[in-house]
Amino acid sequence: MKAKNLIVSFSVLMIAWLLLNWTLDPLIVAIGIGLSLLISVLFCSKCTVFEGIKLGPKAFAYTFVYILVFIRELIKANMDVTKRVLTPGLNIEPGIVKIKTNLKSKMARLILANSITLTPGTFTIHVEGEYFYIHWISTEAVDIEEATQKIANTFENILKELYE
Amino acid sequence: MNNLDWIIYLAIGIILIAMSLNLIRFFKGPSVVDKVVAFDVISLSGLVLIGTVAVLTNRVIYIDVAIVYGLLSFIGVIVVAKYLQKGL
Amino acid sequence: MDIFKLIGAIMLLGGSLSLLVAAIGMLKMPDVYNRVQVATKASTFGAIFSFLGLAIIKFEHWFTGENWLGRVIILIIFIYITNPVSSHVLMRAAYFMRFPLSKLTKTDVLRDDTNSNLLKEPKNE
Amino acid sequence: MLKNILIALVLIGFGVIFYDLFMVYEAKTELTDLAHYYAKNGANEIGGANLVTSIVVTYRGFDTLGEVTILFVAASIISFFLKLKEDEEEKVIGSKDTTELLVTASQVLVPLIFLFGVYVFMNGHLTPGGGFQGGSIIATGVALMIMANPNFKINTQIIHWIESISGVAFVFAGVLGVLLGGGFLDNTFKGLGVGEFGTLFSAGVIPIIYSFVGLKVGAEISNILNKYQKSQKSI
Repeated sequence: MKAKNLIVSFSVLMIAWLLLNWTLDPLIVAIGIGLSLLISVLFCSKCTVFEGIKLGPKAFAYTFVYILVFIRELIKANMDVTKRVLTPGLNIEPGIVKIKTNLKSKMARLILANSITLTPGTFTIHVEGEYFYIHWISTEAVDIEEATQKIANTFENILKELYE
Repeated sequence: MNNLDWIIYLAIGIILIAMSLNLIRFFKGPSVVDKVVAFDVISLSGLVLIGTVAVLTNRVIYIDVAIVYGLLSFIGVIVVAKYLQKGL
Repeated sequence: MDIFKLIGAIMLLGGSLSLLVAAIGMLKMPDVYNRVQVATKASTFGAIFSFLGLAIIKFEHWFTGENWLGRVIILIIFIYITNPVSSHVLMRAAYFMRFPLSKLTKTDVLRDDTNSNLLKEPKNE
Repeated sequence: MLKNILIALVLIGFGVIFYDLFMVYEAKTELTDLAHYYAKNGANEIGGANLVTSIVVTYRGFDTLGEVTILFVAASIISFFLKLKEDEEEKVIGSKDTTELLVTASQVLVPLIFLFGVYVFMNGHLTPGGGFQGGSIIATGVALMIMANPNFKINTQIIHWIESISGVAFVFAGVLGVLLGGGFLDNTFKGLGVGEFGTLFSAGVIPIIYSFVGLKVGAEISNILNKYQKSQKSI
């Protein structure tokens, strides 16, 4: 598990270095390899962020699925916000509800919370164990099961394929 | 090439209007959190302005400036939130 | 190449309109929580969309010369990670400082759970 | 109502001030004699695309050495005056103190911030960055780590090692300039050349010197942050 952590962290840093420099000059690539190795050994020899990540063609494909779904939800969210803001009068019904998630991996939970924050009408306000507290601008369901079904299920199913 | 620049200038005008509307909330905001959120949105708009200026003047290095500015605004918001909660 | 400039400029315009929506939402919404909610969604979308537009305007530099695309991708990933997190931290601080919720609020599960000590309190010694 | 009018007046005042600034502003086009010399010969002599870097590191290298020393003295004095309590007890963190999301995000972001800081000070001669800026960015990453996790401990030993080694290496590079080049902190060693203009490996030893400056500044500011955090805990 530790080696996997190091490999993932190293490749993330290396990709960032190549994106910043945008060249394949061997000297720059060599400096990037050394630097990424140093930083990932310094920071990620004990870190638990990338634990439980799945590597392989299936996970790679699901990354694209996630990005597409996320973009669709982001655009939907902004149509929703624009409609709420530009129609006269306040047609909101805010409330704080609780949802339950089964995800264990830290990174998956961060991505889930960010996705909930950026999708229509919902906002992660507090995280406590397996429960997420959501501020919902138009409360449609108070029950845990129903709220989970409505808010988190699309992303959770995709993230389950990416992390275990 | 220059005939499409007016769209970019229009976008700059809209962003400036958005920034001044946020400034109203910044001065008026009943609570301190309102002010911090207004500041956050203003800095994000400023980020887009920096990017637009980078395109207009053809200088790619301004995008680096935008990255550093975004980092600073993120850290600033977190510092204020921590301070509000219990004192750093 | 002109078509790319047109697409990029229109995307930039859309992003700036989204930022304007965020500003109007800040003025219109009744309490802190709804303001943060609206402003975060609209401004994050506006910034990401505008930067994509700026990268597309510079399409001819993507593979030669100056590095526009790489830096813009880094910036977009950075905004995607940081902006929801900073708003989340701020809104949490507001909630635990007991800023009042708007009168329209229907339900507040978190308040009930906090009162019944379901949440872990830090131990004071 | 009065408050709203006041707000409007303040906004209009800002508008007037900035309008004046914007319209009256006129760029200076004439260069002074010294600036003329730098602009004319800087690129050829030093080989850096960012002329400011050439001036800071080479023409006014002593000045930079002094600035680094000032920062070092400031860090020492701060750690001297703060009352530190060296108890290593772990605070119990409730879920109200810090959020899990911020901890996760900081664990992802801090390595990226460090990488970006190194990028900034290695490209100091090409972009508007440099040693001091890169070091400050690295220290920002340390500040983020401290804020996300109250129990976070920095290994002070490593920081002191990095600081001393990079300080010594900076002076050593300057002395090498006396031996191989034309004087203290001269960047063009004989037989090494200045490299191709505008690439990462140009401008002689400027990237190397700036890397040392960046490491030293980052270590010093991280040290100050660390000391402040320790003195906070003891209250």
